[in-house]
Amino acid sequence: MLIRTGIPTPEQIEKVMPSKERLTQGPVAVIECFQSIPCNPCATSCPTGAILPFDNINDLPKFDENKCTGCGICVSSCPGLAIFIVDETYSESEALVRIPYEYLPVPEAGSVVDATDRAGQIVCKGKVVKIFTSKTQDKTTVLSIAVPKEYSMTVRGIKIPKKTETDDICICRCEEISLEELREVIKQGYTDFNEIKRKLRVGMGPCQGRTCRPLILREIAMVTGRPMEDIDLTTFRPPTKPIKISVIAGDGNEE
Amino acid sequence: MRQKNIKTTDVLIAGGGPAGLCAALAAASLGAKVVLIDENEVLGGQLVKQTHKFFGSEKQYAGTRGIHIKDILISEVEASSSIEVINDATVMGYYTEDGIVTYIKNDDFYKIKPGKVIFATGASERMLPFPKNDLPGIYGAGGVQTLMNVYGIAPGNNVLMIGAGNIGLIVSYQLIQAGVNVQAIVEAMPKIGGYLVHASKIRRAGVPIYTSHTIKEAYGQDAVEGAVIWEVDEKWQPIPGTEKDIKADNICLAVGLTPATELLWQAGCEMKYVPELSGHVPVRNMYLQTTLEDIYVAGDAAGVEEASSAMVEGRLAGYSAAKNLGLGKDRADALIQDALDELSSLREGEVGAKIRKGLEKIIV
Amino acid sequence: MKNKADVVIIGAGVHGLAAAFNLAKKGVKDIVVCEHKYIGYGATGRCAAGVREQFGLPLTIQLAKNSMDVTVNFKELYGYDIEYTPGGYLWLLYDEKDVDLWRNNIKLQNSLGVNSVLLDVDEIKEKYPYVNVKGVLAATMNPRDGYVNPFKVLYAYKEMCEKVGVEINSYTTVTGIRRENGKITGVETDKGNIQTDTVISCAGPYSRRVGKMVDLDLPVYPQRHEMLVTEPIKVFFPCMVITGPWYAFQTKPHGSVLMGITFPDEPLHDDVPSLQPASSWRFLEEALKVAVDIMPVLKDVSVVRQWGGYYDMTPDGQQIIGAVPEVPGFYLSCGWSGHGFQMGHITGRLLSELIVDGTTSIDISKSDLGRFARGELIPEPGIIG
Amino acid sequence: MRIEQHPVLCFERGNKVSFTFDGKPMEGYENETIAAALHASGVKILSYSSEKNHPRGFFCAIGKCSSCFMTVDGVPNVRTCVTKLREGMKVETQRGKGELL
Repeated sequence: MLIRTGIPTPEQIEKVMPSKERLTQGPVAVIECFQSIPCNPCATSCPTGAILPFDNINDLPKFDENKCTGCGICVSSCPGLAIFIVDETYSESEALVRIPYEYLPVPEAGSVVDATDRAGQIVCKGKVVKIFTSKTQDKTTVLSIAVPKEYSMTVRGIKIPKKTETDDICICRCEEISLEELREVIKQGYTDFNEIKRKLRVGMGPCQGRTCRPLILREIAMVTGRPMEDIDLTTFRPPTKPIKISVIAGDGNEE
Repeated sequence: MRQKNIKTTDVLIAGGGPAGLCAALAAASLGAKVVLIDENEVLGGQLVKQTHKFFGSEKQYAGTRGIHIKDILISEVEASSSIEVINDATVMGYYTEDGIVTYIKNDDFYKIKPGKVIFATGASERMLPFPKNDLPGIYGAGGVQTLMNVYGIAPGNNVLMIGAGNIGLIVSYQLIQAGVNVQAIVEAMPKIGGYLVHASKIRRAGVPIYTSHTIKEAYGQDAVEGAVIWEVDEKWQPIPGTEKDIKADNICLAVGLTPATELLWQAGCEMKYVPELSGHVPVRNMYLQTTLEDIYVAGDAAGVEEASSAMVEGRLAGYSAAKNLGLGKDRADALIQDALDELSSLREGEVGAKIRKGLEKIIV
Repeated sequence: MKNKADVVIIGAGVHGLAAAFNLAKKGVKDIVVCEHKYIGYGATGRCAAGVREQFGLPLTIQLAKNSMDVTVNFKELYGYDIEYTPGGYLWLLYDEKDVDLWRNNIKLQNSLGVNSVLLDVDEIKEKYPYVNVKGVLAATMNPRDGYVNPFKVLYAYKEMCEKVGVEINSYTTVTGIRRENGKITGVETDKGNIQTDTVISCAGPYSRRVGKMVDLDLPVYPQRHEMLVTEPIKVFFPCMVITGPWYAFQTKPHGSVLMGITFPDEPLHDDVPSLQPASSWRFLEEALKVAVDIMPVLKDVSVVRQWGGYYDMTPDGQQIIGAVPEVPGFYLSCGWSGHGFQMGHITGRLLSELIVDGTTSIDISKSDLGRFARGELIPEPGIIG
Repeated sequence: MRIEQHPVLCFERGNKVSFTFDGKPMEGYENETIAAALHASGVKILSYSSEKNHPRGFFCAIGKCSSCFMTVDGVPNVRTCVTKLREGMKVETQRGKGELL
């Protein structure tokens, strides 16, 4: 029971679920507010009148799904973070769930996160498609998460995978790239030394790869199974050591 | 400021360590005008830091301490009127399109056009990835040696040494000599890599050597305060439950060297990864001439080896470069043959097997 | 690798990938991109990363403006941050003739919706106090010009392409283009052949090579240009500062300073062995000499790297885009002569329109290959260097 | 932390030099690098990295990494492991990227 566990029951969810038909027509709000408390920003913020004006401030929201455009303004307006937008038309296999988010770190657009249910349990992976932030949202970030369609009514939160201790292992001292970050881009499919350099800036810093090059080479070999001999290094260019501009060009007052 | 004039010389040697010094002497002995550029104030490269007596034979100054071999070589170089030493200077670039080498010294930028170049640029230290490896107090062995043997400053009070190759063993010994407490030596391999006489010296001083152990993590707030080490199995997998906590305010990394070949890459020499030679090295003929005819290589830059063979390689490269400039026709071949013979005898034994295997892959 | 495709694109720089992505968006199904090295190996990955609208020809301005619209809105359009930093290009003018030329350019730019202005010396001093104004008469400035991270652009297109099913083959060298009765029938590569009737060459400095595969003598010649970069410092100048042949600007958010200089005596090549030429000591000396002259405060910064890349130069310094009547099915985007990176977005779109709809939303007929034979060159007065 | 006695080496330290570190007066010797002199006085943190704000100390000792960047006499990004100490130098911990203006 909600009052004991804090988790809405399936029956409660059932009551606020948009109709099947409405779900086929694009994004729509799902208002998971089940307790009468004196609060109405959802209704006052709704630009289309889909959330009907309250007669009494203690009312539960009344919702006209056909008026809802899925704009999402209510998501960041709801002080209880109880409103979500579900779009089951996002793609063949995926639905988009818009979730209010007030934690750090904010995930990066394009990153894959763990999608969680109303109990905070990880149920599947989700891809962060878009991040909405604006002044009017007053720091309530709204995340669009693409999840497998069958989880559109389950996923209500995310967890960013906790960085393991490999995050503390420094590979590139100049650009401060950890083993974790290196492994992440290799996992994304960037296995060419040059691509990794351009993704992470490893080897572009003042030491020009002196310390990180052998470590990265070893990591690429380990992950891809390619022998070290077959892995092309990035090019070596002058100067061999950082050189102050004034050493070559004076200080601008000469000549 | 940049200098307008472009200097010329017969042979330019980048790096004044054992290989570079010997290359300079050899080329000059055949009549070449030599310019030797070195990064440090005092020539000698790693010899400057080597307070122990050398192995090898008389020809490679066996029984003499590295720091004294350096003195001998420097005085010979200084006595030669055809060698110009430019110390405290850094070679910045090799520009293949016109064969010009740039260097800086005293905040001036110079250009030099040599007939032949010998890159005797040595090796750079490897890093080791482990959690918190960028804490202050975690230094490379080169840095520790510089602090200790050049400036007379102890790197810490309690040192944890990572690596039981020759460098790890020698630096540990030097630390003990300097009155620093070495807590332990940790080596991931099941065997001690360096000479066992060095290892025994250190064990006699009461320092434990943990083979098949690796560093799990370092810890400390603003600087290193210690590390946890653990045992690894034969597949390099750590064995949980074997952790040991070692307090140390300095962790010294002596996990190997890799040839310093930036200038050879820049020049466009053909390079190849040869694990037995510790990294990418230039493809060359037996006379140490690379795939670019005016460029030679010697010493650790050609593959990480001992200082004794670096000296002989330096001589070989010096004689070969001079010979190809048309110098010393009457003597060059005999001297080159001597150097080749010396190298083969140094590499003959058990410890030379790896080097021999590596050389087979790289010499064309 | 697919052995059959609707379109094969040669070159995975920004032009090749943008064309592939736009074609896919317009519904073309099988698109294959072949790149002889890795993505962005050529000019895109070595470029100065500037984007601007300040040009002197209506067509170039129009292309630049439309491309800039994509740059500015890239994140909203596609969800990728490409580090677009609108700091403006501050173009320092030292000569009355240049001031007159640019006054006219600005008029033209303004009439086409570009908000460039001419600054007098006092305004320069006030807004850019670290710039040495000795000898400067005026400067142009367009606030929308700026910096974009070329790697972020490349990888954004790569990932978008992959999402819409484009096949990108790295380390795949196109060795020939097959034709029957003059029409293209396929592409030969070192990894196998691909049947297709449509080929787009986005091969940058190697365009001439690709042209030869279909018996075209493309007047597109590789010319080396050089750059250097410093260690990062806290960002203090947001704009690209240009004196004509020399330019410098600071990357955001990273903070390193990029500089380049153009040598008029740098030779044009027929072909080059690789697209990563070495850079010269002369460049290092000359570029830095100007640097401390124009911005003395840079003297304490250290250079960490110099490198070279190739422009794909044409006789009038202008691009060749569009179809080639002599070779049905063969399309070009090349000869950008140094301002190609920023034009990738719009060219990709125009090529997709041309191939799918047969017509383009911007009239590009004047920048066709035929203009060289017709003698109708279109030199651009707003080229750097 | 200076080694006063050594069984093999003897150190010729030259003249004493005064300098300041973050405003505090310090002493070192001529011919010593800034980083070595600081190390001898027990200073291990030379800079803080710009992205992750990690403390950074002496590392490569040959001027080829970015670990020892400090601000010296107002100039940022000075490689203190290869820059010799001079009388009256003002040495400061560098936090993040150097500032020119």
